[in-house]
Formats: sequence, C-alpha cells, structure tokens
Amino acid sequence: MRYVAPTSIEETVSVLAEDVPAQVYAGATDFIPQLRMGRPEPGVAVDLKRIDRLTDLRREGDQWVIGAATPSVRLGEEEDLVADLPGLVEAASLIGSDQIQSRASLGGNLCNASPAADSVPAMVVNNGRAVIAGPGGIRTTPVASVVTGPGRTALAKGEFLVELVFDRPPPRTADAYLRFIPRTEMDIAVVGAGARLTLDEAGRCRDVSVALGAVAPTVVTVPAAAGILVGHPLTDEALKRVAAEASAVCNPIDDKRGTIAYRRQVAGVLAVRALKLAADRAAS
Amino acid sequence: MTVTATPSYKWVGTRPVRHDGLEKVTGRARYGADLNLPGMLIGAVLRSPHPHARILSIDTSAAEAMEGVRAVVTGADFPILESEQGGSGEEYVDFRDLCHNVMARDKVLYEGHALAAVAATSRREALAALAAIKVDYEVLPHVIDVDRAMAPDAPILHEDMITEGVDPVPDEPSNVASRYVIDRGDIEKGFAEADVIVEREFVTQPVHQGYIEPHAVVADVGQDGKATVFCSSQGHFMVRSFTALLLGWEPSRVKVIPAEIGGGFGGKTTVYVEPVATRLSQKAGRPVKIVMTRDEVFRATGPTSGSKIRLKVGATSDGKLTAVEGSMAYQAGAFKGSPVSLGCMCAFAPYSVENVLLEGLDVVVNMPKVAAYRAPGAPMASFASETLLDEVAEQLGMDPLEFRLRNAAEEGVRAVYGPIFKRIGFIETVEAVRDHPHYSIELGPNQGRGVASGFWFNFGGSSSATVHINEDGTASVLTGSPDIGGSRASMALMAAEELGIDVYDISPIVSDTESVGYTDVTGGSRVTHATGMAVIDACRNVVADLRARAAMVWDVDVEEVEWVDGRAQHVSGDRAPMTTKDLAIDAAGTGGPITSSAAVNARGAGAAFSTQVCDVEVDPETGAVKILRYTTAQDAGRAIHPSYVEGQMQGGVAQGIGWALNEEYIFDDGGTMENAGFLDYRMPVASDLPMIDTVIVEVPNPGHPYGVRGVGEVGIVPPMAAVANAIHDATGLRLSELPMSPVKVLAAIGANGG
Amino acid sequence: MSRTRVTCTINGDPAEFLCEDDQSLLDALRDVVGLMGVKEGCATGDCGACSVILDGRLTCSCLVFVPEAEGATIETVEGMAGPDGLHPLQETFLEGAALQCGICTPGFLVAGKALLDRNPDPTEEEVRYAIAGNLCRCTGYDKIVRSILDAADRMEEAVPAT
Amino acid sequence: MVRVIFGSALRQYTGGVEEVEIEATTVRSLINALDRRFPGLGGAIDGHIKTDALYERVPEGSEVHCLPPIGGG
Repeated sequence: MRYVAPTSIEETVSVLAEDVPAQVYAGATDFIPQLRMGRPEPGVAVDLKRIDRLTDLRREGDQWVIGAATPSVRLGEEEDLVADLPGLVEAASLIGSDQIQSRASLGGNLCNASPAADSVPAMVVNNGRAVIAGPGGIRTTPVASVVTGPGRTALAKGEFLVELVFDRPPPRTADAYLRFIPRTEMDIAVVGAGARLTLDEAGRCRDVSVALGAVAPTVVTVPAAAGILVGHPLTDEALKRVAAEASAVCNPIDDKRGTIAYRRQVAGVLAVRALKLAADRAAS
Repeated sequence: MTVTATPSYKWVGTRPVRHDGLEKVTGRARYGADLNLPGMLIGAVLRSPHPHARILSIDTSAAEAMEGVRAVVTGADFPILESEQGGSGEEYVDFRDLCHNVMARDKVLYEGHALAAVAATSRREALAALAAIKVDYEVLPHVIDVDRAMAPDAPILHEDMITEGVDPVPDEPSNVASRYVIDRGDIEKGFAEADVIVEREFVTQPVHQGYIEPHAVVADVGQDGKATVFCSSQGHFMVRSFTALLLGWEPSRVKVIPAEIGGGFGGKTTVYVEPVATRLSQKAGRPVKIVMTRDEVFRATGPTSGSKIRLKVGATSDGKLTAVEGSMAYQAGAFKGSPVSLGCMCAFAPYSVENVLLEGLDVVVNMPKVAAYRAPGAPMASFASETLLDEVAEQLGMDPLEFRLRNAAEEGVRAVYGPIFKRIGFIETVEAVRDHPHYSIELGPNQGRGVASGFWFNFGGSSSATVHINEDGTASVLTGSPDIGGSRASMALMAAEELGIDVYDISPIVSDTESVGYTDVTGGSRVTHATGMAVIDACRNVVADLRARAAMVWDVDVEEVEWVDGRAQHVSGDRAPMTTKDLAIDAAGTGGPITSSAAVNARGAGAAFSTQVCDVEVDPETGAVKILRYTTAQDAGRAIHPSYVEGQMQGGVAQGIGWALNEEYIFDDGGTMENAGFLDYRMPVASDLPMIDTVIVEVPNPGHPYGVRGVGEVGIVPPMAAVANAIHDATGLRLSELPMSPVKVLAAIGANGG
Repeated sequence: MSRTRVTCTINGDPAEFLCEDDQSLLDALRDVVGLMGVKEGCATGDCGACSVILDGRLTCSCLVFVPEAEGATIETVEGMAGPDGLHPLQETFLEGAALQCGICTPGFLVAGKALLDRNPDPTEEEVRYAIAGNLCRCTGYDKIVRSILDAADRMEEAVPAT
Repeated sequence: MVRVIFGSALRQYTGGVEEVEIEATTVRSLINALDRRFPGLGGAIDGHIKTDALYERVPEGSEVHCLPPIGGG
C-alpha cells in the first residue's frame, strides 16, 4: 500500500484516475480497523486531510460549510455552529471517544455508509447537501441520497466528498440528535434519531423532520410526522402517534447490538425525545 | 472508611507510593510486548475458522518456502502428553488437554484453536506465510449451548470422555466431563420445614477477564539448547514448568524472566503462545516474539464459563434457611475443567444451612477452554443464590440484610461445602453495609436498591523469598510473585515492619526463575498471604542474624540483644544501639553478607466475604440501567496497603457490573464469535460507573502473622445479584439471565405490561 | 511496500525515521523510535492504551498511518515528566494508587493531560467522559478519576493568583 | 482417630462411602491408610493435593475434608 496526501482537489482527482485501486480516507477511524479485520489493502491510500478545503469549517452567508475531512471535535469548538445546529454538533460529537473525535469526520461517517452512522440522521433532517468532486467536476447532491445501502454509496469511481453544506436555520427552528447505546460511550448506535422543527409564534409546529439511524439499511425519515404535527402543538397524544409512525418505518435487523423489536420500540421513544428537545430549543 | 480491630503497626496499614510506580507512570516499565532483541523474528499463529472440525491434512510446504520465513511448526512438533492432572500451585490442568489446546492435532475444537505457527522476519511475512498454509478440514457439527451439549444427540467433542462421578459408570461418551455433588442433611425434611419456597432458573454467558495487555512472549533458545523466555504471566514458574513439559524438556532447560503484567484476573495462569514461540525459536535459531492481537485474545484464550443454574431455597417464616437444592451446569470450553464444583461450594457459603443438595456438571462445548477468572465459578452461582435469597426475604417481608444476618455463617459454623469456619468476618461486612449512609439514602422514581453478599476461599500455596541487607543498610526483597496490582508495595511494607527500616529503604523485586525459589502463580488471592509469609519468615531470619552479629560485636549473649525500630539494642541500655547500616558495613567482620531466604507452603488462608449495595435507575422506555451509587464492604483481615485493597475491591465490582449489564460472548449460528473486540464486548468505561465506595472490614485471619486475608477475588462475586436485586427494586422485575442488557430489560418490562 | 521518510517532533525532540506506508504510528513509535510507553491493547481505537497527543489533539496512535505524522508534533507519556520532575498527573496517580497493573496508565495520563490542557477545572462527569476512550480493567476508574481531579486542583494551586 | 469426609468426586473410589474414621498422624499416612482401605483412592487424592504439605501433622480428632481442587484468579 502506498500513502499519498494530495494537497488539492485537482491532484486528488488525478490520483484517483490512476489505474490502481485507491481508497480515500479522512480520519481512518473506520478504515484502519477494517484493514485489521482482514480487509485487503488498497494499492494506494489517499489521505484527504492535507487539502485545505476539506478540513475547513466556515460560515458563508446563510450557510455552514464543513469540510468532509474536518475532525468532529472542531464542530463543537465553533460556538456559532453550536448555536445554529446543536443537534448536528451533538451527533458529530457522539462519534467515538475524544481520541476518535480528533480524527473522525462527517464526510467519513457518511461515506463509510454504516446504517448506524450517528451524524447522518442529523445531516438529513437539516437538509444537508454533499459537494462531490470527480473526473466530471464538482456536483452537489442531498446527503440523503449519498448512502444507498450498508457500505455502499452513490459516489462514482473517482469521486470523493469535498464538503457538506447546511442552511442556517430560520427563526424558531432547532434540531436535536439522540442515540441509544448500551454503554454511555464507545458503542455503535443501536438506534439513532435526529429531529428538526420550526415552531410558529404560538408554539405550534410549522415544519418538522425526523430521521432514524440503525433501524434500516439506510437512514429512514418519518414523513408522517409532518401530517401529525404541522399546525399543532406537540401534545403527548400527537407525539405518541409520531412514535408509532417512527416504529412503523423501521426495517431493522437482529444483530449483536440489538433486536428488531427493541430497535422498533426505541426508535419511537428516541424520535419523541429528540422532537421534545428540538422543540424546547426552538422555543427558547 | 475502615472498620478496624486492634494493633498498631508502624508500616502495615500505611499508604506509601508503590515502588514500581515511577517506572509505570513514565512509560519505562517493560511489559510482555516491550522487548525487542537483535535478530528477532516475529511469530504468528494459524487458528481454526471452524468451531469443530477434523484436521485431514496440513500442508506447510508453500509457507516454508516463502521469503523471510525461518520456521514453521504444527502439532507434530510437540509431544503428545499422557493424561495427568497437575499444575503450578492452584491452577489444575490435565496436561494432555493442555498440549492439545496449545496446538491442535487431529481435531480443532473451537474457532480460534491454534494448529500451526510461523516465525518470519516481519509480521507482514509471517501473516503471508499463515495464509499459504493449506489445511483440509472435515467440518463437524458443533455445540456451544450447555443444554444442547448435554442432549442425547449432541455432537461429541471427545470420543473417550466418560462422565466421572456418576454411578454406575456410563457406557457411552458424552460432553459431561464430571458430576460433582454436595449432599448434606436431609433435603426433604428441610423443605418440609419451610414456610416459603422459591425456585428459579438462571442463565449466564461466558465472559472474558478482559485484561488490557494481550498475551506476549519473546523466546530465545541458545546454541546450548537452553531457552530464555521473557513474557508476562501470573506465574513465571508456571510458564517454565508448562513450557518445558509441552516441549518434552526438563524445567531447568527454561529460564523465564517475568515482564510486568498488564492484567490477568486468572486468565494468565496458563500458557498459550509461550511453548510455541520457544519451539519456533529452537527451530529458527533466533529469538521469536509472539504478541496476540485482541481478536486472538477473545477467540483463543480462556474466558470463564457460561452457565445454566436451577436453584430452590426454603425458609421458615421467621427467616431461617432450611434447605437449598439445585443443579448447575457450566461450560468448560473445549476441554474439561469448568469451575462448577467451586460454584456449588460458594453459592451459599456465607450462610448456615443444614440441608443441602447441589449438583454441578462440567460440560465441554466448542468454545475456548475456560481459564480462571477472579473467584472462578463463584460469581454466576452467587448471582443465582443471592437473587433467590432476595426473593425469599421479599416474600417474608424482611429487610434483605436482616435476612442475611439471621442466617450468617460465623466461627464454628459448618460451611455448606463441609469444613467448619474459623474466625470470619461475614457478619461484619453485612453490618458495615447496613450502617453505611448509602443504605438509607432516599431513592427517586425508577430507582432501586439491591444488596448481595459473596464468599471466596482464598488460597495459600508455595512461595519463596530472599532478603538481602545491602551495604548501606537498605534491604532487597526478592520474590517469585508477579506484581499484578501493587504486591511489591505490600511485600515492602511487611518487610519494613519486620526489619524496622523505612519502607522506601526496601527494594521489592520480582525475580526470574533462576534467582529465587519456586513460587506458585499470582492468583487465588494468595500473594499477600503466602508470599507475604515467606517474606516475613526471611526477614525474621535476617533479624535473628542481625541480633547475633550485634551480640558478637558486643560480646554478649544473643538473648541480651533486642531488635527495635531497625536497631540492635542491648537490654541494659548501656550500649549505643547499632543500626542495620552499622551492622551491614561491618558484615564481613561478623560472618559475611547478611542474607536469608525462606519458603512456605502456606496454609491458613482466611476465607473472604463481601457484602455490597447498589443503587440503579432504570429507563422504562429504553431498558437502560444506570448505576447511581455503589458501596462494597469486604473483610480484608488486615489491610497491608489499604489503597490497593480498595483498588482490588473497586476493580472486582467494576468487572462484576460489566458482567451484570453488558459483557457476554456472542456466537453466530456457525459457532463464530461475533464480538471479539472491545467495541462490541462492552466492558464498562469510566462514564458508565459512579465512584465505588469501599469499607475495609478487618477481622484478622488467625492463619497469618498480621491477619491478612486475600482480597483479590471476592469483590466480583456479589455485583450481578446486587444489580439484579436493585433492578427488581426499581421495576418489580426479577431478571434471571445475564447480561441484563437494555434489550433484555426492555423485553421484561414489555412482557410485564409496562 | 512503499516506504516513506518521516520528519517530526516527538516529545520536543526532532525525529526522523523511515517507515512503511501502512504502518501505524503506534508501531512506529514502539518498534522504530523505541517509545515502549505507548501500549497496544486492541489496535482498533477501542481501548486508548496507545493514546498520544498529535498536533495538540488526543489521538489513538493505532489509528494513524505513520506517514501522516510528517511535520507533526507528537507527545507521549515519555515526554510528560520534565526537568523539574513529574507532571502533576503522574504525581497524583502515584499518590492516589490510580494504577494497578499499569498497562493502561500511559494512555490515561496522556488523556488526562489532553483534558487538563483544554479544561483546567473539569467536573467529575467531564473527567469520566474525557477518559471514556481509555479502558482500565483493574481499578473501576474510581482512583483514576480522583487522581485527575486532584491533579487539576494541584495545577490550579500552582498557578499564581492574578 | 481422624474423621475423613469425601467429596462426591472421590466417592467412586470409596464405593459411595461418605466418611470414615481412620488412624493417621500426617497427611501422608492418612492418604496411605485411605488407599489401603479404598484401593485407588490414594492416587486420586494425591493427584489433587500434590502441592499440599504431605508431612503436615493431622492432630488427633481432626476432621479432614477431601474437596475438589480450588483454583483462583
């Protein structure tokens, strides 16, 4: 395996155009353990962290632009980002220990395409866009469309993620992300739930989005939540219906981390808790 | 907080900085993997991907021809040993099983079972060579579940295994290696006298010791055929004897240099890669290093047994136990030798009960051969017994500690397993918890409190020690006990107490197998007791010698010389006292260097008891159990270094909480372990636990000069039941399966209509 | 296997060495540089025994390809004690008996230092989460947490009041 | 006389006998005496207790329990 660290997007594109199996990576917090577990080494490992744009974190007008390889720890250090998108920051900060936080990135979390990736539900409810570079130039696509299945993405050969873009939230809008793990740290999500909502001045729900992780091959949204909540306050009765809808959209598996029944039930619980947390934030 | 008995010592009971501490906080201490030798090769082990298969052929020719490969070994490179029980002190093994476990021959019996190994000039080359070894397997049906292993149609692991301890002797082989029974009193009469009878079944899964340091060894066989083995273990004399035996050598052909050991908890009381590295080194003529990966540690070294336990308890309405009856089946792993008999012996050992009928079955299954793990066999049995006792107390409407006090074993009571207890401190541990502020803190919604107690025998065994007085009056104390958690400091404290010199003027050293006498493994909570006795004896010899030399100098009778605070004093008081240093400087003139050795086969290890209280909060919507508070009271007899006694107590509790809530071996349908890593094996992390409050109870052990009782093991016995009982208090649910993971708790809440 | 020359700063000293491209920083620190205080417990980022501070950030050295260390500043446990003596964390770990077997200790010390470098006055909960990436199997964490809190107090006292 | 109580693992050698009274002054003489009464028992015990002190005195009137080997962590 050869290590290369290109310093520009163009250089990266040309490295990936070579006729050698290549793996781009950011923090390598999934990549290296996969190699240890027997995944064959690629011919070339492409470290994206030396490209300035990929490790950037900036506000551009009404948007937040987060480099695909920016370490998660940086998100929590950006106070304005925490104020705008607290759920997204929470999700990023749940990716592993402090040690992992120094390395793991939103881009890696997305492109590793684990159904349990913590940051993806939070990115999806915030309508994140993925900026992708490749031999054909730069394109932008919704985060929700990047992952197509466990370990699979919509990225074409030679393409790689450059950055993630989020709109700053309108007034009375907030997000939240909660996950369930058996321990308090160092586990993969058994269920993850992201929520974002906008309240009107009377405290009624004007807009809502809920996305669930680890309960299906890819992140699933709960479209029925809008029908139940929009135009209404968040009553216990309404939230109970959202919980049922959240459980219903799940298509989980039984595995060493949880059972189908458990994941369905807790998906509803976490969806409601995340909605309440987001609503409290939106109201304050 | 310490509940203490009597005398005042100058050094015993103080908390000096441990002597090996500086090296360990600066990164200089050398553990098993920290030695690199010139010309050293890297070894790697080929392991079975199947849980049960016949080995039809192994072809190593391609591997041997590869660049960088210097040696390849298979089972054929090791002698097949006859069945013989033996061990290094308390760790009993059948050597035939051991030789088959270290390197499989005709059959592999678990996923991860070693069947070949290579030594090459780099790890990359070694791994490539492993991939080039061709093995033809005939895959056989496997069995891991203990009930299924006992079923009539179960795949048989060992065709010659006839159950021992059954009358008449069975005609057919089975996976039940042996049956153990405790049968005392009249069980039917006991239940007839009972007003309350509770019976339940319990299931626990295999769990691993989880030491952070993987097994590691550097073996170097010289041109003279002698081997020097550097490795971490719980006993380098054990490594010497087992390695030599497995190679067909005399023990003296192997010298073992003890590395610092990065945790063991019983799991490093046997050998895995040590004989393999030694044979590879012999073949290659170069030093060979083998370091296990974490994956190998989980798949190929011994966890402790999973179990299936049924227990029945009877008590009178005034809270007196009348009968205990039940059956326990423990997974032994691929070879016989689960700690099920110890489980039977320990389960009700804290109590006085006359009518007992307990059966234990040792069952072989297709998973790694179990190894000792902290109070082997007791924790799962006590999870069952202490949960049932809580239920009985509840039905009687009695405080669970009061119920325990009414039945508590004390001096003169016949233990469930037979002998009569000498002075023990069980009652004191129960009272310590009862009187602790923790026991009366008010609980909130979804919160609950549980208590449980536990027993462990503790052990004595063989230990050696040598004490040298250096020219400057300081002392070197050499023992053969690897220091796994502060025992150097304990040895130094006892030596300081005996010699009367400053604890920092003692240099406690763990010596290699050629520099100190034979010593059993560091295990069974025996080091402070047994090795401590050897140190005390050697120090007393030295003091007698120092007194004799002072008498020589003063030209008086030795009876007129007293040893006080590290100085020789004449009874008359009219001579200037002589310090250790004074006597050391002139040692040549009084008979040469001052040194003494002592050795013991220590008896009189005092039994250990612990009583613990745990508060939990259960999230009724997710099944998550949070440990809010934890207090443990344990009889240490005499705490030599209280900080490390507390550390043992806290460490045992933390492991027990992991066992209670999340830890387990998970196998897929094909018999492959699915969670062979720290990510999914889920040992407790710092944010999972509260502070663990300790109460050291000191009821001196009459079998030790200072009253020491072993403290290493009993702490892990009560936590599973304490947590289960707390969950019951919070939710009303009786959980009888470990781990009590969120999935299981939520399912139980759901089944209960919650 | 490609080899790369790496030039970096380790514990304040310039270092230069040749490594294989797929080698982990952990393996290079131990087997090439000889810093055996950096321990391997899992090699998958799950135990923290190999923790180092890489360019000011706490990192598992097992999860870093060593060529990435080009130009980097690396701090290991071996660099914690200075000419004036031990780091306060090393002192409180010794006095507070925060180690039993000691294999995880270097990782905890480095993680503790990374915490106190950015948060000199952490709460117990902050300490527990900051070291949640470090596994200890001996102590139950009680004495480790106390020792980190004690070190924070000691360092605060050592800073002259302003 | 010494009272000896057998654990279940040894009862296959004693024909099911659970306890006996026997004349012995040391552990070794006790084992030898037991082996004379129950052929094969001595070897079975010795396999288990080889690390124990063979010449340790057994006081008159003692109660001796033959237990399975106790390992430890």
